[in-house]
Order: sequence, then structure tokens, then C-alpha cells
Amino acid sequence: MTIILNGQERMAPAGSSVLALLETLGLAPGRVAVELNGVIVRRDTFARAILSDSDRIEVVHFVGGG
Amino acid sequence: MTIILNGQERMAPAGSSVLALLETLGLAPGRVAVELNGVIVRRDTFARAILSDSDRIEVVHFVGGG
Amino acid sequence: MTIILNGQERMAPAGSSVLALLETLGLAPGRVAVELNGVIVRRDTFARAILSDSDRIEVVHFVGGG
Amino acid sequence: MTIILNGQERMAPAGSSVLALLETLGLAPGRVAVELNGVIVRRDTFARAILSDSDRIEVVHFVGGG
Amino acid sequence: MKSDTLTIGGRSFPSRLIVGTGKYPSFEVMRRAIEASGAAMVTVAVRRVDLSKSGDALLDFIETRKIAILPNTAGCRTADEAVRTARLGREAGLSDLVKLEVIGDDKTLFPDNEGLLQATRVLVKEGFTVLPYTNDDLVVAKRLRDAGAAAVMPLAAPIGSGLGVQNPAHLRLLLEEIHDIPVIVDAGVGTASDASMVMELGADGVLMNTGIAGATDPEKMARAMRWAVEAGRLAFEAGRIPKKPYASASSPMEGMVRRDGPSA
Amino acid sequence: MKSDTLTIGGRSFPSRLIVGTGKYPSFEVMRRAIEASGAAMVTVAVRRVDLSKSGDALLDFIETRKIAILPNTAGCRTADEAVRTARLGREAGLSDLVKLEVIGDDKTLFPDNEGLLQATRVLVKEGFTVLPYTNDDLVVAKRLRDAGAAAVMPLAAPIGSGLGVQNPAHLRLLLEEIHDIPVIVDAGVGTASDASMVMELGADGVLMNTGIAGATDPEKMARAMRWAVEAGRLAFEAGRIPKKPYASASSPMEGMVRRDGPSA
Amino acid sequence: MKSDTLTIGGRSFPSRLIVGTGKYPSFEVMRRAIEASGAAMVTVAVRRVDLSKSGDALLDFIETRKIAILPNTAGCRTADEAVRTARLGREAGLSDLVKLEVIGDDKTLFPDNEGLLQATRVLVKEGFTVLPYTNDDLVVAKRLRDAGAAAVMPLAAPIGSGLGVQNPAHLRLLLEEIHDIPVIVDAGVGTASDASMVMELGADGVLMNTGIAGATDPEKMARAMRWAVEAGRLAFEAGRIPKKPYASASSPMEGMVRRDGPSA
Amino acid sequence: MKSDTLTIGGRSFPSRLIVGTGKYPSFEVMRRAIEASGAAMVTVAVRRVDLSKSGDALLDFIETRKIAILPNTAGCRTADEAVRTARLGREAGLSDLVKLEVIGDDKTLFPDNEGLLQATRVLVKEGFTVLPYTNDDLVVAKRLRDAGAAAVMPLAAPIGSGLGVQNPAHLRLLLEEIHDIPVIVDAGVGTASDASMVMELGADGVLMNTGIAGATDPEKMARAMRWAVEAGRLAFEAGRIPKKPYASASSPMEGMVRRDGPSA
Repeated sequence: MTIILNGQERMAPAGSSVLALLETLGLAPGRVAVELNGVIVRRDTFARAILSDSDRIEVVHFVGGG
Repeated sequence: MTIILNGQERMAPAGSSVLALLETLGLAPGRVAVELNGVIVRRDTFARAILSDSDRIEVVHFVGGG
Repeated sequence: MTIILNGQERMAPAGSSVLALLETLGLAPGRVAVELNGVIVRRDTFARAILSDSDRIEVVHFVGGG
Repeated sequence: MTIILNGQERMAPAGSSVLALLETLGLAPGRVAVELNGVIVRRDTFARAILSDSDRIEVVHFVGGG
Repeated sequence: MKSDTLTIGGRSFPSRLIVGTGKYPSFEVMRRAIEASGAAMVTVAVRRVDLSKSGDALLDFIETRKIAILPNTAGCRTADEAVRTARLGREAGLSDLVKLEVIGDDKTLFPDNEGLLQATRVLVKEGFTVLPYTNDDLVVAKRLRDAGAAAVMPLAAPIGSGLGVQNPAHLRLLLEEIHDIPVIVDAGVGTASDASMVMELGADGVLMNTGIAGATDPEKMARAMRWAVEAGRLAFEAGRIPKKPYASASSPMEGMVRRDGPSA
Repeated sequence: MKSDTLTIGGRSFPSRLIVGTGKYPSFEVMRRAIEASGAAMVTVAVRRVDLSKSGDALLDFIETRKIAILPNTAGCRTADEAVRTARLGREAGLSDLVKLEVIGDDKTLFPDNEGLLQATRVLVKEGFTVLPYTNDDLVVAKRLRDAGAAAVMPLAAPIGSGLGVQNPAHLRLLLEEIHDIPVIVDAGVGTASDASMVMELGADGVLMNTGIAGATDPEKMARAMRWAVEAGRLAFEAGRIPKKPYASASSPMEGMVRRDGPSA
Repeated sequence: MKSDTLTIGGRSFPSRLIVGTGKYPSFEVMRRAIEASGAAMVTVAVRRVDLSKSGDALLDFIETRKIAILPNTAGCRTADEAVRTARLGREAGLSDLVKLEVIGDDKTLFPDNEGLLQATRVLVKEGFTVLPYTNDDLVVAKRLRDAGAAAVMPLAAPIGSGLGVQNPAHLRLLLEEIHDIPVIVDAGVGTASDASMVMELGADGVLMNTGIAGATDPEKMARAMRWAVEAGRLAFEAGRIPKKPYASASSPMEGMVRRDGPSA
Repeated sequence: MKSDTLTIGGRSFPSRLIVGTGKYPSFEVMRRAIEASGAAMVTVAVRRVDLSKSGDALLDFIETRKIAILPNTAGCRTADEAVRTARLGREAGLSDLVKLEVIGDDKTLFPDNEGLLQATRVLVKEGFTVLPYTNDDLVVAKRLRDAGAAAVMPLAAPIGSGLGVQNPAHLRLLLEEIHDIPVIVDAGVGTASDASMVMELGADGVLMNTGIAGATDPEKMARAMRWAVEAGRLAFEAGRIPKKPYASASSPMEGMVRRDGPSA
């Protein structure tokens, strides 16, 4: 299926969870925040949150700022 | 009847017009603006605007200001 | 004899030394500077510096200042 | 003879007056000031002031300044 | 563009200086000060007629054929109050001009920009030529412009304080961005150089009251302000020299008479 | 005392603005700027005639019947040099006026006050009307006055810097103490408000060159400076309002139309 | 009240200085600067993970057991964007603190106070501890406070400009009126004296980033800022002397040794 | 060069702050303030012993093993008086250090630079380490240096005025030119940011008295000044960011979460 991750199209296996996606991306779940179709996904539900085709996912973290 | 002129109670003959009121007060109609119960009374209708009991009338003019 | 000490006349025994004067005044020699007729009297010569009649003596010390 | 005019050597006929020098240079006497060997030559004596060999002459005028 | 013409809402005024009419020792002193100032527009307040006394009327001392009346909404604390006062002012003066004030704090008389925007929107719809008194907030100035204000009038300093321009940097930023309507600096001008500075920053005009009315000699101060505004505008148009940290001689360094003759 | 009259050494001049003649793009631009400035006195430098070229002469562009010439000793680094230059200037101009400069540092062109005092004493004895360029040092100003200077000319900022008054506090202290001779602020004025501020502090006059000559439009800037000096002087005489930390309304707080009727 | 304790929303922090984490030459330099600054809270931005590169993570260089993380909404231009970013920041950091920015102009990065108020209301309802970045507008500060902001953070000057406090008079007026929540001056501090001045005006804290990160030696500047904030706070608490226009001797005038003896 | 070491005439002092001992409410308050300031040198005045009263002696409250005594010539109006007082001070303190004052005006306590130079020359010849109190006159500072002064001590503002640096531009020009001896800014510092600013301009040290002694809490203000001097010096060494007229974001503009998802 196709998802839109941080504004860019990307393929992902059907039925993937947010957690699985993060693992694929090599990202530690403890350091990111995830928004799925505009709604925050709480960290303790990453494993249960299942992606669907055309989902819009935002994965953000902290960078230097003032 | 009793009207409230510039926030203060005052007696006025029943059926008085705004124009009559101004004349009684010694005020030139060309230099003031009048509000009757919160609505502007245009200058050319001063003679036709008849006051009723308990009316609230504001008569204002220009004073020095910055 | 009469000396002028810090601008004011004062009696002193003839032949007094600067050191004797300071002792009379109750001043510790280590904390003051002395000028005799406009010339500095070094501290180690206080005992040898003998006053004469009409001498002008300044005895100064440190006070708070900026 | 050789004179030093405004810091530079220059030939001039022996016995020249300051006035003659100015005329040779095309300068109006009314607009300049002249110093001969460090001494001011007043304008009304330009004709009488005769130059000698090695004289140092300064001819100045007004320029824009603040 | 003439140096001394200020255009507001399509109308041209032959002076960039607008003066208030409050706080003068007498109407006669005011009359002379207005004349000395060269102002073509004066602000007035709208107040209840005081029925307990009669006396001279302000307008008898203003040459209304030559000088435009700009009613204000001074003292209003809400958009509603300001709109109501503006309407009364229009009726009294038969002109659409209004200096719009919505005050958000009594001690500083700083504007409530939220209420100001609301009132501006209402009054623009009713056909007023709205001149809102605001602070040096560029974002608000843009909003007021977009809401249809005929000018924006940022403060130099608190009303009546005489402190002069407190934040030239932010005022400059505002002036750089607001071009399609005039920017008239209102409030806080204390003396001539304050007025000049405002104009040098690129303001289109200045509005002041206390600076003139409260001076020891208001008429003379009015004349001072007239020339100060003119001077500041001319300096803005003339293009000032850049500031330099070091000196730069005005007289040439060549041609000095030096050392090679005997010294004096 | 008329606002626009400056009296130096017993002579009266109908303007408080003195302008320089250096650094203009052309003599013609200078001529127009001087006229626009209204100045009644202009400074000039004394330099060797350049024998390698001919051309227009400065004085052809100055209306010397109406405008006094003030030769300077710009560029002089010692009292001796300055005295020598002053003597040459007097001879060239047939006037006793001299703007005396003794420069103590090439980068800042700050005065050497010690040399300045020496040269002042010599020139006063020779009958000159001495106007020394100095810094904002009150003690030196008193000495110059006591030495017979006809005026003192403290700087606002380094020559040609355009920085405006760098130390209004010290300039004010100087102006409070020096009364018997005029104080003319010389150097550092960059724009109109600088000139106004100088006059508001109580200065008797201003001297400037680069601020006008270096502007994009020197003639217009000259006019700006004319009005700025006039405005500043008038403001000084008019007595400005005191500065206040808080606001003070210009319109009366009584008689407001408030809440007791239905809102708009 | 200890000089160096800042209390926000019921939490106490052992430093009045908050520093940013942007613009450092490296994370290691940042780490040392934060340590030198003594700050107990640092701001961070919330951004998309850049999937095209891996590398060091910001948080590896911040001792999060001792230092609180303050996510910001920098770059957001609407209340909606800011709210969304704040929620993401909370999720990433598991803390309710948010430095709220709603930017109204790209060139100046001045706040959009209307959007700021909206976003503040939403986030307060959601349990955030909201620290809004605003300008020196007292009326807006009161509204933010009334909307439940945990602090207000007025600017000293445009973000990253290093200009220092541009309007001490208006900042002082704001500080006089806002007492129940801390006022933390945010943006525009360029050097140590700027930070001291902010604290002397009575601010409860200072937030800065570019002033430290952009210095030639960020670690040393961080230490400078630490002492500057401490110094300014102490000076505020110590009660400075009033300013006087004239001199006042520090040494006594009595007891001078004068003239009555032979001179030296 | 250590940030906190000041070297004068070959001697090193572990603080860049020098404090006065005048005007304290009591010797005990002074003692604590000196300790809090971290100063390694204190100024004292030389006065006739007052024979009419006895009491505590100043020196009992100064830890003279750690703190150098710097006798001043405060109140002297001529070079002769100052030389005489300096000699007495040396004798009383058995140290060659002298803070040299020759006052030229009683209202401003501005220096008489001519007398200062004369006295400096005499005292240098007699082996004194001369620290002359002068104004921000670069030309005089060079002369004092050339006359053998161990430091120059230009004022920030009139003594005791608390006005802070009145002319940073001229002070900067002085600091740029005087390198071979320390420049210690003396007089006029009113609060912490004044002290920081002085150090940021590149001064080697600061001397103050009234700013501390006259504060409501002198001990706390002394601590403030200690950190302020340290902060200002560190900031000077750290290299501040340049000032910019516009904003410059501290957080990256890339990676924003924007509009492409549903809004909050």
C-alpha cells in the first residue's frame, strides 16, 4: 500500500503498525511523535495503530531551535 | 414626562420634539449631534423626532481633544 | 610654643617631636602621614623631627572615598 | 634666480616683485594671500615686496572646507 | 509628491502636521497655535453638552473652511463605545473622518488592537474614513490596512508623555512594510526634534496635542513643530549621509601650508 | 533676542546656521545649497593655490556681500600651524574671523585642547575673532572663554560622521555654564533632527558641512537644516513639556457617552 | 524569593536563564554552552524526522534529567499550526511545557497576537503550560494572562537581531502591570549588558539563542550570559541609585589639605 | 590573559573591579560590600585627622593583606594640591599607587586635563604609579600615557550621577587607540548593565563607589557589580553577534509540519 510519510509517498506492507514503520525506518519510538491523519498517536499505542492505504503520517522529533 | 438627558433625569412637555428640546436648552442645532435611545437622530429630522416618556437622549458636541 | 595643627592653632611643649605630638593626640603613627611646613616627614623619622614655634603641621589619614 | 613657491622650486627673474610673480602665474591679487619666508606680505605691498634668490613663497587662497 | 502634502482617503491636505485641540489655556491661545502650526486638520473630542454652563464654543475658534475636523473616540474602552462615539462625531461634524481610539489600559492609554480592528471593520462598512490610533505593531498595522483603514496611526510613546520615539527600530520596520496607506505617528511627541525624527523615519505625517498645548508658549511651539515636520520630511526626501564610526574631514588634506617655512 | 539672530563678537548674523563649503559635487550645487540653507556665514579652508590647473574659484559662487567668510585652520596639528594658517586666512579674506582647529588625532579629528588654548591666546592678542572647534569638555570651554574666544564650538560627534549628538548630557552641562559667549555646535550633525536637538539643548548655533554636502540632494537637505535649526530654537524658547513615564489624556475624561444607552 | 529561582506554572527552576539549542556549530559546542550557561530549561523545535540522513540526535547532548525541555512552535503562522505543533511537541517530550509562537510577519518574525491568544486558549484548555512569545504590548500581555498563559514572553528586539532592549519604557510599563505570572523577555538579546538590563527592569527571566550560539566563542558567551542575568537580577533586588544630572562627590569635601601650607 | 586579571604597572590584581570606600551607611556595611564585590583594590581619600572625635578607623575594616589601597586626590583643584595630597597618601599607605584627580569644575567634577597632565608628570618622576581620572578625550589619554601614567581612567558619566556610559562612541574610539596601558572606566556607573557595557566596549577595568554604596542594599549591589564586570569581560572576549535590523530565525525553517494534513 502507499502511505504519505512526512509529505512524501512511500510503500509500506499492508497492515503495518506505526511501530513496524518506525522500526523499518530505524527510528527509536521513544524519541519521536507520530501524527496519523492529523491525529496524535500516543506512544503506548504505536503497536496497535495499524496503517491503511493513503494514510498521512507525520513523524517528528526535536531539533535545535530557539 | 420624564426623559433622561445626558444621563440625568429631566422633565419635558409631553410630545416635545428634539428640536424643541434643543431650543429650550439654548443649543444651536447645527453644532450638536443627538442620539435617541441609542440611535442617531439626523439633524434634518430634529423637528420630526418626538420624545416619549423615559426616553434616553444624548446631546453631544465637539470639545477640545487630541 | 604655638603650632598650627591641621589649620588650627594649638599649644605644644617646646622641643616636642612629631612622635610625641602624635602620642599626645592618641594617634597611632602607623596609620597617619605628617607634613611639616609643607614637607613630608617620613614615618621612620617621627621621633627625630622636632617642632618649632609657628610650625605648620598636617596630620592626615585615610577616610572613605571614591 | 630660484625661488621655492608653494614647496616647489621655480625660476623667476631677479628682482621680481610679488605682484609680478602673481601676474606671471595669472592670479588675481585680490583673491590670494602671500607669505614670504614665513612672514605675511600685506596685499597693498605686493608691488613693493621684491623677491630674492632662495626665497620661500607661499601663495594661498580659499577652497571649499568645513 | 510635494513635501508638505498629506493625502488621506483620496483627500489632500496641505500640511503633514495634524494637531489636537485639548488642554490649551484658552480657546484664543489654541486658535493662534493652530494658525502657527500650519495644520490643515485638527482633532476634537465628542462629549456631552454640559448643560450647567454656557460659554464659548470650540468651533468658533477654528477656521472650519480651511481646516478639517477630525473627531476622535478618545476615552472609549470597547469597540462598541468607539463605534457609537464615531457615529455621533460624524453627525456633529458632517464629515466621515474619524480618529479611532479603543483604549486597552488606563494608565498607559495603549490601544486595544483587537477592539480597534473590530471597530475599524464596522466603521469602514458604514463609509467612515477611519484613522486608527495603534501601537508600533507591524502585524496589527497590516490587519488594519487590510480592514480598510485609511491610514494607520502608531504611537511614538504614551499619549501626553512627551517621551519622543521610544522604538525607532520597530517604527522603521512598520514604515518599510506599510506603503499603500499613510502612516501618521500619533502621540508621544514632546519637542521639535521628536517630530523631525518621526518624519525622517519616513512617516507620512504626525499628530500631536500635548506637546504644543502644554508648552510654556504654545504658539511658539506650534511654529517650531511646523518647521520640524517640514525639516524632517525634507531630510527624508533629501537622503541623509550614512553614519560612520570615524571622522572624515570636510576640508581637503592637500595643499596644507606646513613646516617647510619658518613657524609662526 | 530674535530667534534667528546669532551674535558673535559684537556682529549679528541673521541665521543660527553656519555651513561649510567642502565636499560638494560642484560649486553650483554648493551655491544653491548655501542659498537654501539661509546661512549668513560659511566656512572655507586656506590652501596653496594649485598652479597646475585653473578653473572656477570658490568665491565666485558665494555672495560675499551678504554672507560672511569664516576661514578655518582645518588639518593643522599644532598651535603654530594653526596660527600661521589663521594669519594667511585673514589676509586672503580681510576679515578677523577664524574657525580655529588644532587636531590631536588623525582618525577621530578630535581637538588638541592644549594647542587650541595656546593658539587662541596668540590669535586673540592679534585681534582675531576666534571661534575654536573643541570637544564637549566644559572645563576647556571655560578656559577658551577666559582666553578671549568669541565663541566655543563643541562637537556633537566626530567630523563628518553624521552620528548626531553623542553626549547630550555633557553638552547640556556645558551649555548651562557658558553664557557670556555663544556656543555653536560644530561637527557630527547628520540629519535634521540632530540639528533640532542641538538647538533644543540651548546651543546658540550649529555649524555643519558633510551633513548637507554629502546628502543625495544637498539643496533639499540644506533647506531641511534651515527649518530644523529654526524649529529647534523655537522649541527651546517655547519651553517644552516635561517628560512623563505614563500617559496623560489629551481629551477630557468627563462627558463620555457610555453604557447607559443601548450599545451600537 | 531566591535571586536565581524562576517559577513557572508551579515548577521551580534554579536559573532565570533559558537558552535555545539552534544554530550552534555542533552539538558538542551546544552541550558545553548549555552547561556554562547554567540554564535549567532549553528550547527545542519540533520538526519532521529527516529520513534521508541519520546522525547524532539533539537529545543525546542535553542532560534531560537536570534540564527541562521546552518545545516551541517556531515557524507557525496560524493558531492551528501552532496548536498542532504544540501537541506533537508534547507527545515527543512528554511534558506540558510549550513556548508558543504564532508568527505574523516573515521579515520581522513579530508575533500575531490575535492568533497567539486563540492558540493559548485552546492549549490551556488541553492542559498545556503555555509560554507565549509576544511583543511589548501590555494590553496583549494582560489578555494572555487572563487566558491562562503560565508566563508572557515579550521580545526585547526582533528574533536573532541582537539589538538589545529597543523599548525599555514600554517594557517597564508591562512589567509594572504583570505580576501574577512571570515575564520572561525572549528574543533580541545580543550581549551581556542587554541581559542585565532586561533583569534590572524587573523581568523574571530571559530566553535567548542566537546571542550565545552565534558568538565567536559560544561557551564563553554562555558563561557571560549566566553572570549577566545573575548580575541584573541582583541589581534589581539591590535597588539602584537614582540618576542625577550633576556630579556628587564620593570623597568628603571636609578635611582637605589646602593652600595654608607651602605648595608642592 | 585571564578574564579576571587586571595588570597595572606590572602588578596583577585578581579582579577587574575597583571599588570606593566612601558614602557607606557604616564601615561594617562597607566591609561586607567590598568582600561581596571581589575587588582587589579599593580607593580611599586622604584627609586631615579629625581631632575632635575618635572612633573606628577605616583601615580596620579593610583586609589590607589581600586588598590594595589606592589613595585618591579627590577634591584637589590644582596640580599642586593633587601632588601634595598624593605625597601624603603615599606616606600614609606606603604604596606608590595614586588615583589622581584634578577637578576643573565643582558642579560636574569634570577633570582639569591640563592640571592632570602636569601633576602626572611630576608624580611619575617621583616614582608613583599614577592612575589619572580623566574624561573620554582620546587626545588627553594619549598625552597621559606618554607622560607615564600607569593607566587612564576616563569617566562614563559625572561622578556619583549613576547615568551610565553617556558616550559609548567616544569611549570606544579611546579604547581602540590606547592599548599599552589599561583603560579603567571610573565614575558614573549606576547599575549592573552599565558595568557590563563598559567591559564589553573593551575596558580593562571599572572603578565605582556611589553605585554600590548608595544602593538600597550595598552588599547585594556589590555582588551584582562583581558578576556584571565578569559578564561584560567574558562577552567582550567571546565576541558578540553583529546587530541586524531584521529578524533571523533560531529554529530551522525546513521540516515544518504544515497544511498537508487536517488542521488541528
